[in-house]
Amino acid sequence: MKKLINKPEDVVKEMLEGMAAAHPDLIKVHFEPNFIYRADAPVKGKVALISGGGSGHEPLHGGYVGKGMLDAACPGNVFTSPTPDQMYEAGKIVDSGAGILLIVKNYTGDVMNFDMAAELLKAEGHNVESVVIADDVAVEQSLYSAGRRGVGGTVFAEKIGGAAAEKGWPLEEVKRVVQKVADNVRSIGIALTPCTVPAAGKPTFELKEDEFEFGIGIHGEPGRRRLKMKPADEIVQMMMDAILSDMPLEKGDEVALLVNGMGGTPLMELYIVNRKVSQILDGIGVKRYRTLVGNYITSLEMQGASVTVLKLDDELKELLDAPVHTPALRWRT
Amino acid sequence: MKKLINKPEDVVKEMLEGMAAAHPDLIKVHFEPNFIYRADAPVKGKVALISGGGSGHEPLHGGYVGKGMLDAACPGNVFTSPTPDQMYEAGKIVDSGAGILLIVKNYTGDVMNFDMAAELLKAEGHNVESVVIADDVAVEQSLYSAGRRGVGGTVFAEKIGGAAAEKGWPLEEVKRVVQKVADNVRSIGIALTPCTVPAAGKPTFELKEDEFEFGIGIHGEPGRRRLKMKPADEIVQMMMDAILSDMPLEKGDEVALLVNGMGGTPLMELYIVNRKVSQILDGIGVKRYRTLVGNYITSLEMQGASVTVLKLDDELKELLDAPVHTPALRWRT
Amino acid sequence: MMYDANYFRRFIEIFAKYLEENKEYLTRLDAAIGDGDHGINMDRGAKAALDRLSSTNPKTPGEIMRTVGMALLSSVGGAAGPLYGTIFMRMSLAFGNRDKIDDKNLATALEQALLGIKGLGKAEVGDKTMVDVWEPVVNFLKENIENGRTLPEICEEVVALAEERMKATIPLQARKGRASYLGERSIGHQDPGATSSYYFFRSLCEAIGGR
Amino acid sequence: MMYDANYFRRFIEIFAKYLEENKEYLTRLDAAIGDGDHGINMDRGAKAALDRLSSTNPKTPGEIMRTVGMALLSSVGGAAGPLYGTIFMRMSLAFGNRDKIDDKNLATALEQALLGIKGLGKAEVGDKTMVDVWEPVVNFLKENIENGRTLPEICEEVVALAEERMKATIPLQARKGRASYLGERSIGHQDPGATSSYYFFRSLCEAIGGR
Ligand SMILES: Nc1ncnc2c1ncn2[C@@H]1O[C@H](COP(=O)(O)OP(=O)(O)O)[C@@H](O)[C@H]1O
Ligand SMILES: Nc1ncnc2c1ncn2[C@@H]1O[C@H](COP(=O)(O)OP(=O)(O)O)[C@@H](O)[C@H]1O
Ligand SMILES: [Mg+2]
Ligand SMILES: [Mg+2]
Ligand SMILES: [Mg+2]
Ligand SMILES: [Mg+2]
Repeated sequence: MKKLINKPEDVVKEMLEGMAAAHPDLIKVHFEPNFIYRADAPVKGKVALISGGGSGHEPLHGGYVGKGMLDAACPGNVFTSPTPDQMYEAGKIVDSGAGILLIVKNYTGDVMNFDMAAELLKAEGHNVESVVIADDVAVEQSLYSAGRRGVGGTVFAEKIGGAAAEKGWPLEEVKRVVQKVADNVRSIGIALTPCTVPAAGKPTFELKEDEFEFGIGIHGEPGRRRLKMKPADEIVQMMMDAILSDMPLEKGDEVALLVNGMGGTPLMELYIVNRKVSQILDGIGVKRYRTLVGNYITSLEMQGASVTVLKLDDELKELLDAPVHTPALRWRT
Repeated sequence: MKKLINKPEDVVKEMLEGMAAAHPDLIKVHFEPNFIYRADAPVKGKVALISGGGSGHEPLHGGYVGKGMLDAACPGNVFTSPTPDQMYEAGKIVDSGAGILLIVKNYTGDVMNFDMAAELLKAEGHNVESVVIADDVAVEQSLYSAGRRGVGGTVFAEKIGGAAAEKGWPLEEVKRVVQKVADNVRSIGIALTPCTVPAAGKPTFELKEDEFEFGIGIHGEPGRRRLKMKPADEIVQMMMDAILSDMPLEKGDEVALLVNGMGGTPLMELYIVNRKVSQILDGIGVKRYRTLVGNYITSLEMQGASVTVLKLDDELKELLDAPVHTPALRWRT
Repeated sequence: MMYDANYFRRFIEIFAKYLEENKEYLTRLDAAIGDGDHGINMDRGAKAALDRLSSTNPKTPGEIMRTVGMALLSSVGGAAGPLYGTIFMRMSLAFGNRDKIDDKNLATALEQALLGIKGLGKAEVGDKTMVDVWEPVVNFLKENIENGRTLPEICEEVVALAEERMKATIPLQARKGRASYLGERSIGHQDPGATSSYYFFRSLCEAIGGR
Repeated sequence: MMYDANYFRRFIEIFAKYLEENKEYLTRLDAAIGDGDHGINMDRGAKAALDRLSSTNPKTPGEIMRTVGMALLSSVGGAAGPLYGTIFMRMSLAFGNRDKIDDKNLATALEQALLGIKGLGKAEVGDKTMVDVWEPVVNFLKENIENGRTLPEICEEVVALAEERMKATIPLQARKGRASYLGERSIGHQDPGATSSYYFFRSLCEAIGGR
């Protein structure tokens, strides 16, 4: 394991210090328990959005704290859900009285830790709601599992929910629109290489030179299937087949696209992926309303990519386009 | 070599197609010769900025085409300077009559190819000037070499020059301010892993598990020295020593920082680097006016980082902060 | 039999030692079908618990369990954090402020802990989770203690049963937790949480020897 | 001796063949002290030149050289693109629209090409670049041809000299081009551009055999 780090046990703390140093105008960082919050929190009259999860997925979630997106992000240890005290303390700081929406990626650990935090906050009189994101179509038999994982769709959920909250919508309305994103978004990921959790020091799995993993999550875990390496276009076709067979899109529908790198993939390759994704959608007459290409939700230095498709309506389009100003996402401001 | 590509010989073309599909509102792509140009080019009365270089450094340069930055970017093959016909054809399309500024990274090949293009354009009556960026302090004896390489400073040169051009400054003035950036910017890079040019299929060098390269450029080439692996803080201290000993900054000076990933480095590690960079600058009383952390100028999937420090004055600050809207850099618009 | 605060401290110390010694083993098990952090998380949690115990020095069994539970809740994270946190919190509640715990109290407390895990995680026996160890072991303890036997008398059987149930997770396909995402690929691997649960019961039993 | 269009076509074909065969070798040399693309670039360029020759079918030696030069300029890129492009463009200019080229014309054209490389790249002998092959070889050709010898007569000596000067780049420290960034680490490696230049002169000589 070769990494630009000091001690494995310090990576999260030192990353947070580095973030605080880079973005003092946008965010503040609280230590023990760890969370990142809007520099201007609490924002009067605004529903507070809190998300979080294991570290190692940067820029998710800390990079999305700021105007028009999250009010706080709670980073756990690398690939490990945060603990309830993080969300609890963050909630106390960012709730302006308009209530808190927790955006939770669907992992047993995340759900349990966020639920516990919600109980603690409710016990102190905070109005708390949650939406669970479960967009990973790689998890086929979701009845016989912990349900689908939350992956790339989370980025859209945070962006769109953040825009709704920024407009001053009440908690139920913000929750409704985030749930709408959750219901209309699908993702799938693949990996060419594994990644190494600093504290573990070894990759979570091994892959031969001519193999790739199909249907991975974002925690360096093996995917659903290990397959022989193929040209990008064939891999993308498999990915899009998995998404489109789960999400019947019709000619004329509009979508937002996220062609996401897992952390170690050159942007060149992501654009090559986007080329084929776009060709496939164009082929079935689906309109690409907006496309993001880059590292938005990652697995440390893993080489691989995921594709997320969000079906849009006018409400979602307007909220997606609304101003946002965070360390990792910024437009119209 | 495992990459999300189709045929190695098609990577640049397919990347460009993927970029065109992702950003139709911002850029257009011309094939044979290949270049990316502003969707609204030529912009009346505005000096046209053209840059370019080998591919594999994405988002540089194509990701910086748009309002407030470049008018055209000419991508060569992977790590290979573009050919004169690319800049020549791009120049003919983007010059509105206010002249062309070529921003050239200092590599023998880039300089020669851009010079040839300049000759061709001048012969047709275009007003053409160039600024060469040579900010890499790893190249110590620049008298006995091809001079310093152009690396991270190029991002600031393109941003600031683009802002000046967008304001309608005349060619000499845009050139002057880009030259000012070139004179006041320093960079240094390190690599933990090599990278693989698709057409070569093999990494350009090999590194042991406990080694890193100090003083690399951006072409997957070996650096000045191969050293035993160290904690991030020690590596960053060496990097900052190299920069600061070349660039005497005084207490109270203000700088823009770029903590850049080489393509395969997790954002977490870049923030850990930024933590130490910031501590060192704070320690000598230098003010960090603005910090960019992320993949801005890369070497395919290489793991490593570079640090760029630009000394600012009021003019540079204003231009740095001016609105920009490109695929990879966007603010205040 | 009565178990005082010292017994429960020893239990925690032994559990922490097992988790430290088997940090890599548990992590390797989790890497195969999960995300490779179970050993790291549990070891970090156990160390936080020991720290908290030595800095706050709780006096009763119930306080000890609460201290450990809070420490685990705020340091383990992941699925195991809330699950183990709940185990200790539930046991603390069941112990109340008694100075000494008898076998019946202990059986009740463990039963409460099992209910806590199942309430939180919704897993059933056969889902390839820690419940696969907890449910049979707690049932065995409860039955035997109701029939008048004491923990020291049945210790060997408890450890053997825990080990057997731990190994019995190997051929199962996971239906809960992260391993369930692997579908059939989760078959053939031992569940990490079932394994740390085996160390839990083994530590509970070994702590008796140190009396 | 007179060299017609066929001779120059053959020269290009042989040069292209060497570049194709030694694509990996040249790339490996460039990976050691540069960026590992010289073989790939030159091979791509040579193929573009052959394509352009067969599609436009130029008739005179000068047109052939111009066609090749333009093809290299717009397909090779890097440092080698302008350098080799200039070589062929300068030779084309020196040939003018003659149907046949004599030894004196050839020597003059190569001298012009050398001046072109040096003007563009500012490298001197000893800087570990293609100039290390070009300057001694062109001087040798010029002198001998002025003394009345012909290319076929001195061919073996030309190839041997080119090879010797190519190898003589090994112990040098690069002072121009990408390899110069390596400082002392460039010592001990053969310069890729000097190596492709050796194939240039070897092809020029071998083309005679095919007359
Ligand atoms: N729903 C659940 N009910 C009971 N135990 C569970 C459940 N989900 C996961 N577990 C246990 O948690 C263990 C994994 O813990 P850990 O690796 O620390 O958490 P994570 O999966 O969040 O990384 C599994 O081996 C399993 O025994
Ligand atoms: N200034 C120069 N003058 C002459 N030859 C040069 C000069 N710079 C580089 N070269 C030659 O170019 C070769 C490298 O070519 P190539 O690898 O194709 O270009 P690049 O360095 O741009 O990748 C070197 O081996 C050297 O012989
Ligand atoms: Mg985990
Ligand atoms: Mg090159
Ligand atoms: Mg785990
Ligand atoms: Mg080269």
